[in-house]
Amino acid sequence: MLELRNVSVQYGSFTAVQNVNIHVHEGEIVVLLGSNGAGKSTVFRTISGLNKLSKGEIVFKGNRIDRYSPDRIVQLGIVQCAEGRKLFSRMTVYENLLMGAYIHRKEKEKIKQSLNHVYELFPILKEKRNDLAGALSGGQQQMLAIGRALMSRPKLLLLDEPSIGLAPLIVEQMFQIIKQINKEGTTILLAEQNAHAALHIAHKGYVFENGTIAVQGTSQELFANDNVHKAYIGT
Amino acid sequence: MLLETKNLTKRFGGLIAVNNVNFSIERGKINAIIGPNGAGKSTFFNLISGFHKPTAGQIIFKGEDITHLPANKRAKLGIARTFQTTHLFEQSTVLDNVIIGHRLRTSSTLFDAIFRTKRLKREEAQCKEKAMEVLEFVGLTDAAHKIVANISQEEKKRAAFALALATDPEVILLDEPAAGVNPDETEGLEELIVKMAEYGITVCLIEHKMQMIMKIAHKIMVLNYGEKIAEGTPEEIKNNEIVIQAYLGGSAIA
Amino acid sequence: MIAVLKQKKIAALAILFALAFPLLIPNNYYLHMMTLSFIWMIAVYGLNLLAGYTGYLSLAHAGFFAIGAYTLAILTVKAGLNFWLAFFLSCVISSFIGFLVGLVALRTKEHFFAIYTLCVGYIIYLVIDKWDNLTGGVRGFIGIPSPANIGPISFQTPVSQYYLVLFFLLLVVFVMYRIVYSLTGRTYIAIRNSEELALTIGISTMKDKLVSFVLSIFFTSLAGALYASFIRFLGPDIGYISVMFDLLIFLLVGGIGTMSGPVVGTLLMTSISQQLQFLQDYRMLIFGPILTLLVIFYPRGVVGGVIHWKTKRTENNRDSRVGKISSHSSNEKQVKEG
Amino acid sequence: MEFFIQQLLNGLTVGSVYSLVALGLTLVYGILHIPNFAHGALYMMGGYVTLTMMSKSGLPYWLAIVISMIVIGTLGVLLERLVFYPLRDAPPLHDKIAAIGILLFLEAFAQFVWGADYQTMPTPYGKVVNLFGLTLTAQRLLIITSTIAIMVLLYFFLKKTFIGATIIAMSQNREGANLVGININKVAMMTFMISGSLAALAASLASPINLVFPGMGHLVILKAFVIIILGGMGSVPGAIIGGYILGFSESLGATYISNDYKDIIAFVILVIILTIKPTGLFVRRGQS
Repeated sequence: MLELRNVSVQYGSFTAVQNVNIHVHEGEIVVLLGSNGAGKSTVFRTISGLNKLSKGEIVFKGNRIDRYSPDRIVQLGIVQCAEGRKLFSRMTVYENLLMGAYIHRKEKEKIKQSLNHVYELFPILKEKRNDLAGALSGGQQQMLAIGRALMSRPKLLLLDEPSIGLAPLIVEQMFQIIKQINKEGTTILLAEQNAHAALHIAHKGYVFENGTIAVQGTSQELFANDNVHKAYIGT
Repeated sequence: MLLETKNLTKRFGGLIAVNNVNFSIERGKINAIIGPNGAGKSTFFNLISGFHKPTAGQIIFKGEDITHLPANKRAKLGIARTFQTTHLFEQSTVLDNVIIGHRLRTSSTLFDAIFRTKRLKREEAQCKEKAMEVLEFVGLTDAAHKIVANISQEEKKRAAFALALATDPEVILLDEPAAGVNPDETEGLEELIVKMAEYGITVCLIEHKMQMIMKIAHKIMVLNYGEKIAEGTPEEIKNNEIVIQAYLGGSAIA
Repeated sequence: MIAVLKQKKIAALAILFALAFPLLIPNNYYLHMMTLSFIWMIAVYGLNLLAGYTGYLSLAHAGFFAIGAYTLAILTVKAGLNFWLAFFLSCVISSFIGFLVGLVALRTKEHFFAIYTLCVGYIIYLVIDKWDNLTGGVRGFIGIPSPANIGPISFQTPVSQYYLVLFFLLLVVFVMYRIVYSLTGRTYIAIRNSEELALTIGISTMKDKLVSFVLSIFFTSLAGALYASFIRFLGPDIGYISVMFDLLIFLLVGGIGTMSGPVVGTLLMTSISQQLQFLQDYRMLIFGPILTLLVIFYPRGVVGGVIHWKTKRTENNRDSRVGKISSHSSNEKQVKEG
Repeated sequence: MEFFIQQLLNGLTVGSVYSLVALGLTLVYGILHIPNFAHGALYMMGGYVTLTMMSKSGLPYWLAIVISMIVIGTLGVLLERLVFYPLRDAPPLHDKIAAIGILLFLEAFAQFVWGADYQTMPTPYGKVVNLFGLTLTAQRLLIITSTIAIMVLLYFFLKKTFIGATIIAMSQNREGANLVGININKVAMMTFMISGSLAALAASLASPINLVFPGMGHLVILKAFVIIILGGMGSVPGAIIGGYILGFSESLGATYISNDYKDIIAFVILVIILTIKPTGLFVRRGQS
């Protein structure tokens, strides 16, 4: 479905990502592991068109998309729930969700359905629908960010560190919800530092180190890999 | 102890970022602050270094109340800090960046500059000497004349350390010193931090890389939602149930 | 080191040329234009100290140029003071007003600072324009004396005035040079780079910003006072925003934050102005777009561009040299990083 | 009392014009985070285009205003494309200087085309109306009512339509907006279009009372800056409220203090605000 071929990204003279190959099949959950600054977010930003790549190509459903603008990529069905959430903090929860459905703005019925779906996944958002996004707790903001991304009915959802800053109970909940979203038919590419939890729900993973992929394999393989265990799970 | 906070609290509007924290930085040791993102670590640092004014509580440095001192005066007393992202002047050489770090120990004025007095010459030499000294300490002597824009991320981190060290600090606050640095380079920075402590400079750091903290810290404080939930040696922290729950995540229990 | 020597050589040549200029080109018109350019250069150096080195873009400097000029006019003509005393006082008074403005202005940053100083500049213009008892308002201020004799030296001829202004210019450049290449200058650059970082390394930023602001105004008002005694007629227009923009263009074309930028930019732009004289009031039709295009495509300015090119070249040379000597170790490092 | 109310009405008139100008300025600031120093020049150009449409083409006042709004809006879009867009990643100093360059050019252009003279703009609404015992010219009434009408329209556009909401969304989080599929270039152009049109409208409404001349934008833009600092940079309601506050202060100040110094009032307010709060009033957290 999505394929990154020999992708390199450069910030000035600094190479943030080098020669990365990633393959995501339809219906999968794929996780990118790695510490802060290993290049995961850069890959995400590049897929979404926020960064331009310096080498390689990105192919989505057979079309090269690496020269597309971010809004066009959203229209193709690749939606990112970015690190730092990037909410509209002085809009209400409801307005944020509505903006998420921007590309379907002419289809009122569709928006309504998506809205109900998001409210089902995250009942708290329904409860708080008239509160300002900026007034929500960290966990609620994260849910809103995911909810907003779902409003556009993505085919491929990019989730950048959904567990960051969340209390443990909520982290678990979050991963359950991600699993559910995937079951309902959305392919998911996930970036995480919380390797343990992420590998539990993922089909396969890539471990980033210093801007390149150090290890890759199915979840089981990665679990069994000693180096991965040591470096990213920490026991 | 060298620096102590008493019931330190910071509110932003309705949000309590730091809640009633009592913490002491022990002289000559490596003190670490850990906690999940958004736990209030950075705010705590900003309170100690003078960038935020506390809502309540006190900060005591060597027995002196510094709660209301501005950042630059705290630096003069011997509290240095680094930032998560380095703010170095990219278009200038490493040496030129670091020289200014010793400015606070000099007293030459505009008058000295215009008339190029003996004092200025002496102090300029002194600053340069200090800069070379700290660059050697952090292992950047070879890179002294390189333009900052052309050195690696890790070298930039070292340069930022050097700049902080040039102020002749008693305590140095390091804000995620190893963020954005490769695993093998992290080890180098670890060694450098240990070296600082051995040299007699008290270290206090925020870090996400747990392995590193567990290896080098003498004392750890854990913050969660702005509150101190634990404090102790790495061993104690590793085995603390509350910490495991709050920090390492639900999956760690399972 | 070689680069520094080369710079000194160029500077010495430039000074020699400036000294010989009246002999080389004994034309009163050119002499007049050159003297006027020197005056602008002094003002641009003032702006450069603040905007280029300390990082605060003041839009009030034309106002302070005008304050310097009008104070000299008022003190000599209305108060009847001795010329040189008035000259000195006009710089001091302007600097003091600048000090008061700076106390508030320097608490603000970036946009706020620019907007605030723009407003200050406009207030200065309004006051000069409206307070006609003192300033002559729109009618202008006439009869300002030329510089008084110092001992046997008189400043009645264009040539002597040229040398007088040149003297002040060299003085300002000298002082600028001393400041920029001292701990004080480094302090200013540190503030421009990051005020937050400057604070954490113990720099009392407010104090340093204030000193640089006042000094910058001192230079600019000095230029104003020279202007008053050279042109000997003043209108409120010299405090108007368009003069501010002239100063900015000169600085930007030459290279903001460089030592020789003000000289290069002013000479270049005033000579282009000469070519475009037929446009008169409409020269901004050309200059406005130049300013905008410059910022978009060549923000370093002439001198800044040259310096950038040179540092890049020496950096490359150094790298290749280091590479040859210790190619082994650098290879090793690359492997590690890759 | 009657006199006082008369002054309030004057304040309402002046404040309306200020609010319109400040609205455009604050919208652009919200989207691009640049203080558009050239906004006053757009205002000036708006006055001239309306005047020219009326005098040269003989168009009626209203039609001339509409054309002027379109022309100046398009000019705004051009500036965004040609100048501010290429500078989007440049240091903050650059876009300010570039805006100044545009300002210089437009002023010289106006002087070149229309001359430096002060010109009057005729209006079909010159007669005096009596309203509840108060006398005012129909033009003033027109300024107040049409400004309020435009503000209501703008409110509905921003709050109730998807397209309008994209402006708000982008001003709150640029990347967030991009990531929900909003084309941020289009939004930026649209914002400049609105901003320019509002400036043209303000100038066209105010010109029959004031005059048209190349420097007519100077004071207005400075005051608009004071207003958006007063009301919060980037805030739409702030620009409206701030505009009226300044309008009232000026008309009361002109009556009770001195007519000569009423223009200084704005700057006094600015000095007071920035002395107390160097980052301006109503700075909100979480605005990126």
